[in-house]
Amino acid sequence: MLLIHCPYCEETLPEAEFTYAGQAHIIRPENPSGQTDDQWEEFLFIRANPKGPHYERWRHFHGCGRFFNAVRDTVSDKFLTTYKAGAPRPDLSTLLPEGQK
Amino acid sequence: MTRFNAFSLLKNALTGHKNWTEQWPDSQPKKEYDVIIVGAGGHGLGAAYYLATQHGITNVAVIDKGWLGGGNTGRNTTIIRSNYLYDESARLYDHAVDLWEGLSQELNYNVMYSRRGVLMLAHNVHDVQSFKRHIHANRLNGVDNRWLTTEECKEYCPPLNISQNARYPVMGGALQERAGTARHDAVAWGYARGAAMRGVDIIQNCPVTAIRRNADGSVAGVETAKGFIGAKKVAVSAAGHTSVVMQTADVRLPLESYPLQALVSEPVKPIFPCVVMSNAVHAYISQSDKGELVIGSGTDQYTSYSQRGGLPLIEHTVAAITEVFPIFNRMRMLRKWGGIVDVTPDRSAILGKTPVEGLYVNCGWGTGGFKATPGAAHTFAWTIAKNEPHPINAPFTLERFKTGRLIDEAAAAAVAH
Amino acid sequence: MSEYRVSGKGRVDAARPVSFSFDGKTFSGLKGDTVASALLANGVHLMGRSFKYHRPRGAVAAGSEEPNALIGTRRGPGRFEPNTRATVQEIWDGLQTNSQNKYPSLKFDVGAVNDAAYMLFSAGFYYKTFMWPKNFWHKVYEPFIRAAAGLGVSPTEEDPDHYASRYLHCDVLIVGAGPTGIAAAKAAAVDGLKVVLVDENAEAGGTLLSEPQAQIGGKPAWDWLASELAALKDAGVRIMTRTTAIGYYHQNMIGMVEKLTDHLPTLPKDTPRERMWRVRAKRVVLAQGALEKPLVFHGNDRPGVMLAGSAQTFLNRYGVLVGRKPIVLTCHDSAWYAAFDLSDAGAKVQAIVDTRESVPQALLDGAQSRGIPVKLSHTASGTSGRLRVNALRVNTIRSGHVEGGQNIACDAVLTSGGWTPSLHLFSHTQGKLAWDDDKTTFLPDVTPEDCLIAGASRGLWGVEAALNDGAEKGRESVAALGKTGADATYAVENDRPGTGVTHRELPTDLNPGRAKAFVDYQNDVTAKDLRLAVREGMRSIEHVKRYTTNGMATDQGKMSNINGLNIAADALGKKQPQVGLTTFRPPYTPTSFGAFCGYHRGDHFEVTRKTQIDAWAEENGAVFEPVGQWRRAWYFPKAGEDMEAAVRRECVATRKSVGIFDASTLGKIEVVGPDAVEFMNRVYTNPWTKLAVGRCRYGLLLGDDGFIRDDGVIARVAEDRFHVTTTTGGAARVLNMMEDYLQTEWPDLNVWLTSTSEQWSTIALNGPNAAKLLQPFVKDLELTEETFPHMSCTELEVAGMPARLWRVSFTGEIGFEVNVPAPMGRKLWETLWEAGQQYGITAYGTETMHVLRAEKGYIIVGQDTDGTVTPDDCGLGWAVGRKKPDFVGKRGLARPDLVTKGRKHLVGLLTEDKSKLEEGAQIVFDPNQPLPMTMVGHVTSSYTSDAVGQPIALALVAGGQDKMGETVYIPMPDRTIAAKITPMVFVDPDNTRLKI
Amino acid sequence: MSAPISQKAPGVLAASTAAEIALAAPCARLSLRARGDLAPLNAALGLTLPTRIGQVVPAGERQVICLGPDEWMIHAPSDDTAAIASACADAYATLPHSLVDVSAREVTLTIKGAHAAELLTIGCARDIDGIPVGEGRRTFFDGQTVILWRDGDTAFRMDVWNSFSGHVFDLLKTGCAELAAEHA
Repeated sequence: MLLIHCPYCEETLPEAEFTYAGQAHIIRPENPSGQTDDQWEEFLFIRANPKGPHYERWRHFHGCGRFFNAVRDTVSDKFLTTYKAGAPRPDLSTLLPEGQK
Repeated sequence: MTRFNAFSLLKNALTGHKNWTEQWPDSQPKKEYDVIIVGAGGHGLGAAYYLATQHGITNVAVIDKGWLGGGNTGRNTTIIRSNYLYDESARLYDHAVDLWEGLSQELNYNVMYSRRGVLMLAHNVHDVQSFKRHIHANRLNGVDNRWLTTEECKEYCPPLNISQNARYPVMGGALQERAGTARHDAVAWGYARGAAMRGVDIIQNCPVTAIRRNADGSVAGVETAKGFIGAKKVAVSAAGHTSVVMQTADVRLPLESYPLQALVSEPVKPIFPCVVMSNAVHAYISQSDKGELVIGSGTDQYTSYSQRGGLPLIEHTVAAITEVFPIFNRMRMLRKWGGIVDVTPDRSAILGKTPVEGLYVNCGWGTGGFKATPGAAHTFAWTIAKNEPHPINAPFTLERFKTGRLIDEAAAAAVAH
Repeated sequence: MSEYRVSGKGRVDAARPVSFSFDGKTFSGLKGDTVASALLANGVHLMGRSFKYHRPRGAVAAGSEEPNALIGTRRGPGRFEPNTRATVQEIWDGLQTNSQNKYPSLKFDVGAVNDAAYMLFSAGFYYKTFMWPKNFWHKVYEPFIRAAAGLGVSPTEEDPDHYASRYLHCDVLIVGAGPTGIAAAKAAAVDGLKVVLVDENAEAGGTLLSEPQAQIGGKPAWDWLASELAALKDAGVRIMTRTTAIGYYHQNMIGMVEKLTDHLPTLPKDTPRERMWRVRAKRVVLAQGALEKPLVFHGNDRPGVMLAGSAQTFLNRYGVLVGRKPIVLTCHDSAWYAAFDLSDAGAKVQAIVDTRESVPQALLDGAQSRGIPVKLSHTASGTSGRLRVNALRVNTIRSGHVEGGQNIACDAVLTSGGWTPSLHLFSHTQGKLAWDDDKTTFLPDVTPEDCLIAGASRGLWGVEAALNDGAEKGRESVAALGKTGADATYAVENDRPGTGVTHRELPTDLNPGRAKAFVDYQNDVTAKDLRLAVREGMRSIEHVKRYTTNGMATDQGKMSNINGLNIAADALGKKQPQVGLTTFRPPYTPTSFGAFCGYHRGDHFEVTRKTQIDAWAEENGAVFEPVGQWRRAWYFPKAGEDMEAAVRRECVATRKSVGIFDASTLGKIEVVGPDAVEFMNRVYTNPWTKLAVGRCRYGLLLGDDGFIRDDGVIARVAEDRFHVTTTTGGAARVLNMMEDYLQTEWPDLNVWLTSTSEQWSTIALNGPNAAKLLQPFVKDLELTEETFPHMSCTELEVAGMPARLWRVSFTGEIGFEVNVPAPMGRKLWETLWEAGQQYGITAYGTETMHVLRAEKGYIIVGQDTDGTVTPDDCGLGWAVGRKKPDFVGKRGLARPDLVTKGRKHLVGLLTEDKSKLEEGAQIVFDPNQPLPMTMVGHVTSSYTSDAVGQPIALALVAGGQDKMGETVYIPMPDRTIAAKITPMVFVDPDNTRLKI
Repeated sequence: MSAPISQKAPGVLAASTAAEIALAAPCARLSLRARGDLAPLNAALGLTLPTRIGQVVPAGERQVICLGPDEWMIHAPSDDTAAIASACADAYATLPHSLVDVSAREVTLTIKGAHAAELLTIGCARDIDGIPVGEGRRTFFDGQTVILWRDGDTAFRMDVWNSFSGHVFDLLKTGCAELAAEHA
């Protein structure tokens, strides 16, 4: 069971309180009807699925109820950081320990 | 290579087994191949085998980052069935079962396909409606699957608890008698031996770092830990790692990789005659020929390549098993392990050509990969050889996610109301 | 006192005899004995049979790594487990045990014929045969193989015990309470840190229990142990024995299983059998010690052949001599000490056979002073004896050459191949291992977790080294927490740090191709099998393991992995690390399913949600159905009624007069805020701006893929307040989806969502008399067409209770839904029930609700739709506000395949022969086509309908809406049924019945 | 079939030497949601809404806990509901917000006794010691969302939705007996 830091509660808590919500920073277009089929497929289905740092969303479901973002290494499952929804996407180079950049 | 049979076994037994030869050589890469298959699991090795036997293409290499059969092939719960709802799925999986039934003889390698029957339990009215829908569709598709009453379920699988006071009472089940299990390692080894016999190179411990493309965009070959290897065609069959490999060819897929866990109990004398699946409680169980109860769990909620699942999921799975089979509560778990499954939005595979000329992909099997092995490999080989879809794999295109023409087995199992 | 029990030795209680049974025979042991030590005290070595060859086997070890001595254990009805380790199970008065995998008896087992044919059953033999004739595999071979496999037999009764689980958070967790762990705990026990020390054994102490001769800081080991443990307890350290750390999970979560009752003669009340501890530790120290390696030689599995260290444990911890005339066979110093201890305890040690040319002088002196013959540069090439070893064949090694052997009589052979660090939990952390050439073993390298590994588990031998390393690692752990650990250095006298060499198979003068030199005892894997696997092209240890099953027995390779690796590496001519080590997988030792289930069995497997009216339904004979987490009243049979009869009665009564239905499980969401209407416009397909306060509207929810997700009636309670209802199963999902869009996509909207699903009990009244029944309970509101038309809502008092009253209908009859604060639900229900008697009010369940809505053509999301259905597909196009710039699903609806011709449409079906269709039945246009048929749809709902006068059905049919009146066919196993496509509404298409 | 917890009379439901579980008397429970300058609501409620998640502010017979960045739960005497509602309604114009009466949605179980905190560890994944006395948290108990108030070292309150309360109570009751046996 993972340990997750909720950026709203400012506590590090067991995964049991959280639900995973998929890849982060996929913005729903302002005007979906203006999207091509390709663009809409991209929005709905295409995912990075990286082996390594992954920008993803979690919800503190049993806690404050907030959706927030995280960067987690999908190989070690360790969180590099978590941050509030709407906050800018952090630069990986500031997160990775030396040698892994 | 020695042919396997009772006689050769006896002969070797008398000579201290000194004369068995290796089942496949540990090949080093050539400069170029007609076809390179990335991923030496059952699907990749099988595709190589059928390229050689069905299409006469033997200048083939199967390349793996680790040991052959070390991925999901060797990590799954070996359930084989074909009673899927949609015509497309039913055809593909039933084609696989047809091949499963003759595979030991075909490969001269006993993969122990065990036609012991797969029973899917219905625990609520919605399950009943959904399973009957499957059964009728299967019947009209010529696919074996029939309804059992609660009592018939108990008769077919005596350890089952059919008390109607159970939290999840058994309201009946769908039985595919033709379905069953097989020895997973033997499938990889048998295909490897069969392919190697026909000249296919199996290159292990050689990670593919990138797919290289020509100026015109078509496939040129693969970059590997052992250098560049040229190929006219590259076929990726890398399960959980497919996204990573395809990314290097600028092909982005509707895939996510999740950790999936499974476990076995200590071995006991035969007590469990068939395979039972209970989707409502998320439990899958059979008993191996060695005597272990083989139990499948669900995926963790988050994507991961760690091959390491959490404890809560295992706790739930075991609780689910003892809910349906209370007599196993004092049995002991011997070991549990994890795999990585690549999942598509409609829970059906992607099997065929890609936007890149000469690049083919076989992925997105989720938890259904093992049962499809011979069928997927056989039709994939066709597509690689002829550069066109096989009638059976034609619907499993990448385009469907654009048009919305999904093969949504997950949705068909539908949401409770 | 039996001839093998040494008085004054061991930690067992000589004053407390305990009697138990083994294979029906009663034996006597002492309190503190395990089944193995007690049997050995009675001179019994034969305890089991092996998996494949059914060879007679005795205990090789004294702990949880035991591969051979597996027994069935029973405590009366329902309390039986197979494959229990005799070396772990503590005895108690009345314990029943039995041997396994033998027929008819342990002494004479017909299965042993396999042993004669062992050359046939070589590694992977079954991959090479049993293929002809084809159908024989299923009918003959496999049943034979299966029957032969397995060890014990499965339990067959329900388990009467209960199990528990807890979460535990601590600063430092130390796994293993040997000298290393104890020293680590002592160092860490500072500044009120929460320190937990666990050990799988019945008592803490580890090696110290087997090495009483050691003097720590001048104190005898056992005195030191007692005082240290007391001190630790005083310091607040939580010491947990009989507790196994089974697995190391993400971010320092360790699963531990505590055994609470298996050692007790009587079961205490309210005490679980086992408890799963889910521990979250800030730092972890792994001090699991090391495991002794068996030697690999012909006949090394004969009962009486066991590990020297284990013999030492049986003597010092249990006061049992494993033999009176033991012989020692070793390549490591440690076995010499075992010889000395046994000799000092009165055994006549026949010889110490050591493969090494020279050993430390101290050992030679020790042997000489005890008159033990020493044979250096010697090996062993076999054993004899049928059910118990009676001789060891010993050979001289001269310049690498093995000379003809001599048999030395003995009643036990104590072997040592050196020691292997326990790296199991370390490996669970995905920690890396490093190969150590001198020690020819893997040692821990780096781990991603906040974890240290100490003592013998990182290759340090001897008590002193263990203590000092433990202390250091304890200090390091608390230093990482910003604390200073207690300082301590330990000096130990009579310590026994040893060295040795490593062998693969022992050198022999016999044909190795014929040798039965076992590596994995339980699975009967021999050195020959491993070499064969390599010969056949298995180059990785993973392949060798899977091909031979080496290391896959219930000891999980504790006895066999390293020997197997050394032999495979030799066969491949590679270094061990190039061949690799098979990963250790949880659990550390086999763990009962019950411990994983914890409290989640029976009624508590999963929560069962019940409404406030559920109890009334139960008292009134309702039959229930599970719907998601809820249980709902399905139907209310009267005496003698089956489901069909009950449902028909409920339907007729409702359409004729009035029916009452518990709709409380519907999801409810209060949407509040200035932007409430804008939010509703974006989420639901319908337009909401024009919906007046006090009015309701049917709402349809899609996913952004354009497919139907949920639906429900929605009331506008105020300008900026909506009362949304969802399906029962959809409640949580829909709220989560709404929060997702609101928080992630539209954070600018001033609107909030609150779940009120359980704030309200919802009672539905339907039928021509519904208004008449309800009117007396609602003052100041006239229930007329004018004052309170269909799809109205208001807040008022109903029967004196604050309520939200809706005029809605899911039946096609005049309908009301009364929402009152949940706990008042039953009172209102009973009030209406009372008053309804004059109208013959009828309580109905979900099945009747389904029939009535189907007759009226209302869909059920999840039954008539399946996640691939669009609004147009099921005739709900009218509910889509196409003029809205956007709503969830609008773009998805425009995807090519969702606008293509010939999609499946939801339509009505009436069978020509008036038979009732089966839900899920498939539909074809041409009934005479061959298999596989082209299916054009399926029956989603089907019911007997008195209102219609014949069974009705809803079905998805390709192009159905353009095929009204046409005939389709439903091929069933016995016959093909013809049905006519009709509109979905079967009853009262012009809604006259909805009018008061 | 026993009646749902919400229909039982307030008082002790289960007790052992380890801990005691009681049903608290019904009270007003109001879910308050708002963003921005909270002054108007503070004035309306006659208290200062806490802004750190988990913080509890008592004010006379009223008690507010902060559950999220824009979410509070107000507990008050049952007859106080109307007063709170109208006071907030007056503030609505200046500070739009959401006030929803959920008094009937859940019940409150009080958990007291020497081993109360330990009892909670059978279902709470989080570290109970991480909740200071006088604060609370919305958290997880055996799969269900609950609000856990810590009134003292060995005194807690747990708010549970009606339909989950039976399940949660049965588990607590089992733990109660288990702990008593363990510490006997």
